[in-house]
Amino acid sequence: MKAGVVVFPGTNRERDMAHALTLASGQAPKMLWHQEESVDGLDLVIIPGGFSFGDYLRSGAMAAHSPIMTAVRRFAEKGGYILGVCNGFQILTEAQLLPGALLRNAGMRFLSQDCHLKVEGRDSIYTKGWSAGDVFRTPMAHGDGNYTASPEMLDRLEGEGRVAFRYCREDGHVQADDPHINLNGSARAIAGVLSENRRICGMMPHPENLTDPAIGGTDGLPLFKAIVEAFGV
Amino acid sequence: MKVRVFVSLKEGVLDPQGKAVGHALASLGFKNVGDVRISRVVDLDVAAETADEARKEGEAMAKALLANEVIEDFKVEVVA
Amino acid sequence: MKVRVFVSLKEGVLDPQGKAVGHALASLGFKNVGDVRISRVVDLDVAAETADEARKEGEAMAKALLANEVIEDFKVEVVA
Amino acid sequence: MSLTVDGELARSFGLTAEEYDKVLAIMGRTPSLTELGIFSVMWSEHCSYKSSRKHLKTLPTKAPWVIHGPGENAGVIDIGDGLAAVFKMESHNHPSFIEPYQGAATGVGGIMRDVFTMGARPVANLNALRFGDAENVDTRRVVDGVVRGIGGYGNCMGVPTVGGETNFHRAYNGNPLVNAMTVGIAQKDRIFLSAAAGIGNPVVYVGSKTGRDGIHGATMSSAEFDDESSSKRPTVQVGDPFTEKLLVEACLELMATDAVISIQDMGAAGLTSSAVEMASKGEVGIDLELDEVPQREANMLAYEMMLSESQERMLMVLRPDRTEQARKIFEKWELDFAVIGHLSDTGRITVRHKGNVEADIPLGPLADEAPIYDRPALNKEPPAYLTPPADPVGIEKALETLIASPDLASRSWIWNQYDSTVLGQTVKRPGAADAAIVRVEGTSRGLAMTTDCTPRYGQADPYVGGLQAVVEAWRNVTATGAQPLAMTDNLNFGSPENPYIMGQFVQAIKGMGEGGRALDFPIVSGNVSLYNETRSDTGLTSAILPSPVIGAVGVLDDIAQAVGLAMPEEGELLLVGET
Ligand SMILES: Nc1ncnc2c1ncn2[C@@H]1O[C@H](COP(=O)(O)OP(=O)(O)O)[C@@H](O)[C@H]1O
Repeated sequence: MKAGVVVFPGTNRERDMAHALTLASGQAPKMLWHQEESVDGLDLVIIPGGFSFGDYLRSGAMAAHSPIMTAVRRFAEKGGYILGVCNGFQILTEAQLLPGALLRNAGMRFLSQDCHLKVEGRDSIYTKGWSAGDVFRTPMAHGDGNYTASPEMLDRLEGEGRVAFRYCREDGHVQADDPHINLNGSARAIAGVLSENRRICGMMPHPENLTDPAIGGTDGLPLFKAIVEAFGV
Repeated sequence: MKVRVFVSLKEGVLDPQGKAVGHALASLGFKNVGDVRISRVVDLDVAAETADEARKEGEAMAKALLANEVIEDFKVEVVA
Repeated sequence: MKVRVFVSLKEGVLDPQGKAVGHALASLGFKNVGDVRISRVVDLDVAAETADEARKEGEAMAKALLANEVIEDFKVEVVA
Repeated sequence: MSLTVDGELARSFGLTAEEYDKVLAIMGRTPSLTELGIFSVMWSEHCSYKSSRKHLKTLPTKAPWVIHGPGENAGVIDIGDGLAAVFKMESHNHPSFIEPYQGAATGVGGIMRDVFTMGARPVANLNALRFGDAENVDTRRVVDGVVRGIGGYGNCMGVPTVGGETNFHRAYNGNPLVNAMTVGIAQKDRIFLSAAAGIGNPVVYVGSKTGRDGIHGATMSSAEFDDESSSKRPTVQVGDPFTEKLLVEACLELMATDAVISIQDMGAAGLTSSAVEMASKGEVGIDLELDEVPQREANMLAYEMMLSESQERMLMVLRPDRTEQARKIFEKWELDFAVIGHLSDTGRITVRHKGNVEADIPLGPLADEAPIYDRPALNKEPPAYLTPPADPVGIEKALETLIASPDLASRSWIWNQYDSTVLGQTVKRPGAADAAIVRVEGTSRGLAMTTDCTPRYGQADPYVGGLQAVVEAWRNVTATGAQPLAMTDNLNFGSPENPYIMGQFVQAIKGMGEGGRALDFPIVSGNVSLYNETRSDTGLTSAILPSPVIGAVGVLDDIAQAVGLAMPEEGELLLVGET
């Protein structure tokens, strides 16, 4: 598998992502500086977390216009696989490679804690390490994770099986209007979504931070294992 | 010239900040306050010959970066 | 009544947001842009009898919460 | 600004009459405004440690594993595998009361610069917070802003905030404590120091532009608060964590080359203290050309530029043949880079602006004749031990009261706002163990770290307060299974001009020294924050409780062996030690 991790000024979870990929595949990904103009030859492009350009205007807005995003858009048009986590998810929505937007958390505070996700999306390399309905634990760390989209778009996402992950209780119970379960107030408790062709995935929490038995557990590892399996080591 | 781009959430999009501020005002004892909405104003110095040119530049910048049209509307004014 | 509170950074106070947006606009090819400053507008529905009353309420809210007078200035307008 | 330089102006800059006389003697003439500004900040309590230096010297600072003790930007200890841990704690108490968000944020930014200035990548942040009475309305404002500010800066930098402590007491109404600690990791043979060297070498300014931020912050942090200070408010410094993130990456990239001879961050008293310190330590002179300084505002005076506390700036001396290479690195990170002067052999600092010499001061006397005070210290009789209450309220009620106390309540509301997992090395997050544990990347070893202080012990007996903070920190590190190695400290006290407070200070240091020596636990860096007092409308001053905060670092050889607080499913509960 040839994976590339995009680094913008202000990106700060690129090492975490590289670490998770290395654990899953035995191979370190390529780091891509935001001014590069091509992502050719890669199987998968990952946009990791952080505060690209400080997230000073809207999270992800400035990064979405970086030179590399032109290349990433071309890559997407050719059917390339792209995973955006946290700030990466925000960047993908700002670049309109994924629908919707991420607003300030409902409680107006940064949220750094473990949450539980229910796996829902069908037929994607990002979700097939689990079975539909599985629940896993993962850290989250964001200020703007409150997913929103028009009601029509939300219906469409659900109808097409493009909600990849939802916030839930440890036992799998989903309740969008419960701030203890749906911590950031996301519409329909959506934590991650897929593109129409299911090759682009964006999610807010950080499965990459729970992939190492020495660092708290491996609950997030299935995501990376499945990706590696899809492309071969 | 001074161009002001006014960016606000589209009607119907939930404004978590506005909501939180509304709550906070109520708990500070401001009981007469209803809806609260928060918007962003970007003031730019633009080197342009005419107001019209400045406005066009402002609109282009709003579309390109300053507003996210999925959730936001914008208005451009040439102030001076 | 509709009250609008306009909150901006005091002169001389660093505006990291404006600075970053200025950089980003330049690298998007907007070469005619000089200084960029970002401010906030809070729109409030206030139950008041007179415009004067509404303005007073707006000023009280700005002082109490909406503006941080150590680094920010504010202006209150009764819009309608 | 047309200010006449005289004793009165000197007084308003915080210099006493005797101190101003010394300035006149050194200069042999009336100093210029810029020169007076330089003397006043260099001789402020904050920069000169004039009340504390004599006592700090008594602390244990040596051990075979100590690479650099106090005196550098941060302490450096050997942690094996060719690596070093670099750490320090620093206060931002006064700014955090005036503007809690920015005060705390810039405090975190400042301490991180102290650590990466030495060539270390910051891997963990901690803090120690003291707020006023939890029932006090203003406490809410301060807690909210401080917590947001710490998170806002650290989260954006991508440095996990892994631990800290928080207490409430009415003595901190109007004077909260915000002490921030950063721990970094560096190659032990690639540590960068501030002593300048090489006559003629370029002095280079990098980072953000200079504005009129926080002028006289250093003198203010050495003066007690009164109601006037709200009107005298200096422009508050606004933190820009995005720029600091670029700065750390650019500095570390540059430090991987051989371009840097010496480097110093611009903290309190900005350009003045960094230039003076680099030149004094290197025993060279320094010529500055202020026209070259990147400026954010128009028409700044030399005086303003020399005293500005704009954040996210560094000063370096580079090898002349590497300057262009360095410039390219900073351009890539879109940071300002300017040669603003050269080292000279004159032993003086000269400052030129718009064709005029605005300052010309001999560095020797500026440093050597800085005032040092042996202030009178008195001790109060320690109060008698409390007798247990005659009428116990009953165990259930007692337990309820304890659990409901703000000092014991869960701190998750605070640490859930701090990114504690970024970098992917956090083994024990806040709440998980007595000390936080972060893996040393690429190894199976971990660093254990904690901050501790119990001011009410110090209030009863300052000596015990100092001693207890040290042993508590030592115990917290030990309890995770790690070997405690060294400490940093942040000594927060009231006015040293009050003999009883000076007595608290002296006794607390004695206690800390005693603890450190007994445990082979040296202090390798630290910070002193005095004049933590508020004056009420009636003119009465009240000081905070004596608060000698300790930050400690230890090493754990195998993180798989780390011990946390979670109760295992089975097993026995043992109590060790006397009750
Ligand atoms: N200001 C803070 N920032 C980060 N973590 C904190 C803060 N205050 C407390 N904590 C964390 O909360 C937990 C409990 O704190 P505390 O009650 O002081 O613990 P202890 O008494 O064991 O030192 C610890 O893990 C500590 O690191």
